[in-house]
Amino acid sequence: MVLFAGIMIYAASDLPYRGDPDNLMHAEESITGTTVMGNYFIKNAYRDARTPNMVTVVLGDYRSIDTFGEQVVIYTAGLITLLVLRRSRRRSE
Amino acid sequence: MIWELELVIYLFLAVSAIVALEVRDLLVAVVMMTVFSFLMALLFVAMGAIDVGFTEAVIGAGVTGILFVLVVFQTSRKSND
Amino acid sequence: MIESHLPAYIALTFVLFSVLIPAFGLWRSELSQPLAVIGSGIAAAFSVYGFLSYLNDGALRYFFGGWEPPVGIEFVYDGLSGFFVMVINVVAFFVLIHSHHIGKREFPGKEMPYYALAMLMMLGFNGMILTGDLFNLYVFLEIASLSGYALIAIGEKPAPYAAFRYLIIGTAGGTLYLLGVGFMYTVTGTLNIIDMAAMLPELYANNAVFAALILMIVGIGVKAALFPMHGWLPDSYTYAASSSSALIAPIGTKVAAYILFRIILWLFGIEITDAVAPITTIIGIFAAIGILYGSIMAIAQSELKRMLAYSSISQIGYIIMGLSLANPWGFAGAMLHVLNHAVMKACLFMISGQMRLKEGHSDITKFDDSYRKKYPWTMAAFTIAAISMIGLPPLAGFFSKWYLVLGTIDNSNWLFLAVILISSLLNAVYFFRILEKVYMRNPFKGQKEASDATRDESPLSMMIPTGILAIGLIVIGFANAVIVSVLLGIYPL
Amino acid sequence: MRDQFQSPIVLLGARLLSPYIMVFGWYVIFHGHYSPGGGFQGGALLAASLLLIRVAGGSKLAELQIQEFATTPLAVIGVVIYFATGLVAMIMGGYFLDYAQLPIPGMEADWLRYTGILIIEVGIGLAVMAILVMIYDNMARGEDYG
Amino acid sequence: MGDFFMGHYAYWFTIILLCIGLYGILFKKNLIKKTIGLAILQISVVLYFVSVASKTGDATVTVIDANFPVDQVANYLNPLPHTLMLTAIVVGVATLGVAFTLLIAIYNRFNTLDEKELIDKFQ
Repeated sequence: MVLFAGIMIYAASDLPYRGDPDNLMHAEESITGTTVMGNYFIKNAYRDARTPNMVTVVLGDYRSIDTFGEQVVIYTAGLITLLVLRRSRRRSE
Repeated sequence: MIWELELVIYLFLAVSAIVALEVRDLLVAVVMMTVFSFLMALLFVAMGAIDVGFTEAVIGAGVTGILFVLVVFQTSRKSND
Repeated sequence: MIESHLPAYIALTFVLFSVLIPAFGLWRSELSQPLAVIGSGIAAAFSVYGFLSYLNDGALRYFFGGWEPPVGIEFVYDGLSGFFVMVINVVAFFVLIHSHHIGKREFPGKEMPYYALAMLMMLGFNGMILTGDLFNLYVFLEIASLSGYALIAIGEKPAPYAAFRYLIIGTAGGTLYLLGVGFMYTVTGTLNIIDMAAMLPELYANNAVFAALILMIVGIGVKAALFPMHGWLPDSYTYAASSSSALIAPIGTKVAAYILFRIILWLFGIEITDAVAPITTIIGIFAAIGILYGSIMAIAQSELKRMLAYSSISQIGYIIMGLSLANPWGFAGAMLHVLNHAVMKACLFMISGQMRLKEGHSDITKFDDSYRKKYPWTMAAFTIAAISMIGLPPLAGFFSKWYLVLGTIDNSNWLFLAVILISSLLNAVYFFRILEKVYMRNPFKGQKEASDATRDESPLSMMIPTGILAIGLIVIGFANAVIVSVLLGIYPL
Repeated sequence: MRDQFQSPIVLLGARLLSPYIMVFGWYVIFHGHYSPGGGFQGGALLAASLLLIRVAGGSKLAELQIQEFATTPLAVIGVVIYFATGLVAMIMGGYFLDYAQLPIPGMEADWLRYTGILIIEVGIGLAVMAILVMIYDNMARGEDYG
Repeated sequence: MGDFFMGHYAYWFTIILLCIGLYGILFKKNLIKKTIGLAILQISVVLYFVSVASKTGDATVTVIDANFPVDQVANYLNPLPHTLMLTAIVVGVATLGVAFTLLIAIYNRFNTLDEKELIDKFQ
């Protein structure tokens, strides 16, 4: 655990300043020239889906397979309670 | 980003997390866990993530709290550490 | 048309059947198992077809929602993912056929959620392999591991406790992985693997990247049962129902190993991985310790399933060792060993399930030579799989170890070479112990004579999958040159 | 939950509060485009309104509201809504979950996406509600082992 | 130095919370305590993601307002980590549900939730 704390502090010492708008994740263009996701979403969310809430657009459209997986996770959890705790009564018995 | 507010919430978060882990009565631990979730939701809103704060308040503090209480009632309430 | 949608079809088949099974299962519970077999059969057919068309046409990228990769999420169907998807789907198909009678005996009345969760677990594993997005990988990882915990929790009396320990360790690992993804996202600003791999050479001096690498390796290593993080595995595999352990043992750790391959070789690349500290060497040393530890612990066990579980720890060590060698021969050996070990372990766990069905136990000390008369075909399949596990030619297990040995010689890494040879001897010790009990005359007095026993073979629905996998081992052994030539084409450097 | 003594005041409060939470849950689902919220939060609120009655009034009263065997089909329906939306888009010639390909006449691509997001949010809401209630029910009845 | 502190104090507190959660997982013997530690660990990771999404200056929440043009991205917070964390929270709840299910099953069979007693009952 001390090791874990050490690694974390080591990592945090080199993370970019929090909230710095010049951060790479907030930048206009990445160092290899591809689109940066965060800004693309801010600029195009309303144009693409006519929805003011960007989080909803990202959740429901751009990264919809994530959301689908999330729904499947919840569905899995429900089935697990069914599997571990319940035993269906057979009619034949 | 009101950093004084955030600092206060951080301190409360740490305290409630330690209390939730150290207290012997599990029901108290569960209540402290709910307090932890709610403070966390407050912190998310203070950081501007209203969606995440809303979700954390509803799911983390609400539904998880109910399920935690249910588990404590279904099993034992005492803890040895 | 069908080729361009293939990655999505493979995953969506499992979603479709995981929804269909509850829909039909509420009405007639006994339909669940055939539906699961059909679902995994379709997916296996898709994945075999996909791998063949990959050999002709090359890699394929599938954009969900029609958004281009840095913005949207993609599925990448290249050689490595195609190979893994093919292996796990085909093995799962046979295991699900085999589970018909086990299901009736070990978890009666729970078929519907059981097979739905088996489908969901396969969805998770396929998604983990195919996805090209780090956060999406986390989501699929959680699907697969949640259903894995549930499948383990079904079984003997201590099974839920074993599953709970796995849950705590596995979820902590998943959370550490997510933290690693967070570091990577903060530094690079993207989540797509291909996009990120292009950026990393300019950022490799960053501390956060190094910490993210360690967090990811630890998080995934928990799932892969890499040596110091293997504590959950023996209990889980021993207490779980036989069909669960037959389904999870060949597939689960392999998929985690795949993620390690993907992260180290494709995302970071060897140079960046070793830039700050010699990560690959450290992983290799842990893998070597794991190989020896697993083999020695397996000798000490008297329960067949627990012995196989420890043997799994040792075999996953071979695969990770092939990764740490980081040369084409080691890579090919590791890939071939993924295929072999999936088939061998599935075969062996299926046989232990048959023993539990017929005898009511799988305790090695109670094995005697009457088994040879009672279950001739089962024991023949067991012999083939065991010999292949030890690594005698011309069976499949020999060739993967051979290529690993070539890899160590190529790196002139004599320590690993010695480890591979020693562990082969240890493997021989613990498998020949069983073979001796079954085929030699029993030295104890008062035991049943072999001639007394009548033939009492397992049902056909169990015998056919086991037999096919055992024959498959021989075929892989003879066809190894072809497979390796394909695998060498996948190697990224 | 084990037999606790029942307090009429708590039950009255829960019964008074529950419909409003439910209405708010539906509002959150359908208004997720314009304000924070969406399928998960709305579904969790719906589930909370049902769980409130279950906690306060015990399982007998709750059976009147939504019966236990109904939760699994509801969950399946929720997943199917999402899955079918994606599949229809795929059959119409797009990628999976490409809402711009949905076969609704007279709509531009952006409004189609708007509609598609709404459909899947309803699916998510249903599934989350049904499953949280299902988890509670199964846990409250304990395990029938042995 | 003050600049460095302002840029990093959120990370340090997140690390403290992560360590508290990890301590609960590793050293607590009661299984419900372990579950609480797991929940703390998960929520702390969410906190990390949310704190890196923030921007200094007058950036507002992620709902588009006509007063703030979307052309200037500094007007809005980064929506992507928020979205990811919605998913992660729900995944965390699903994990906790499964953990509770297993806890009830364990208590039903062994009548205890203490790790030492459980290991004693195995032998």
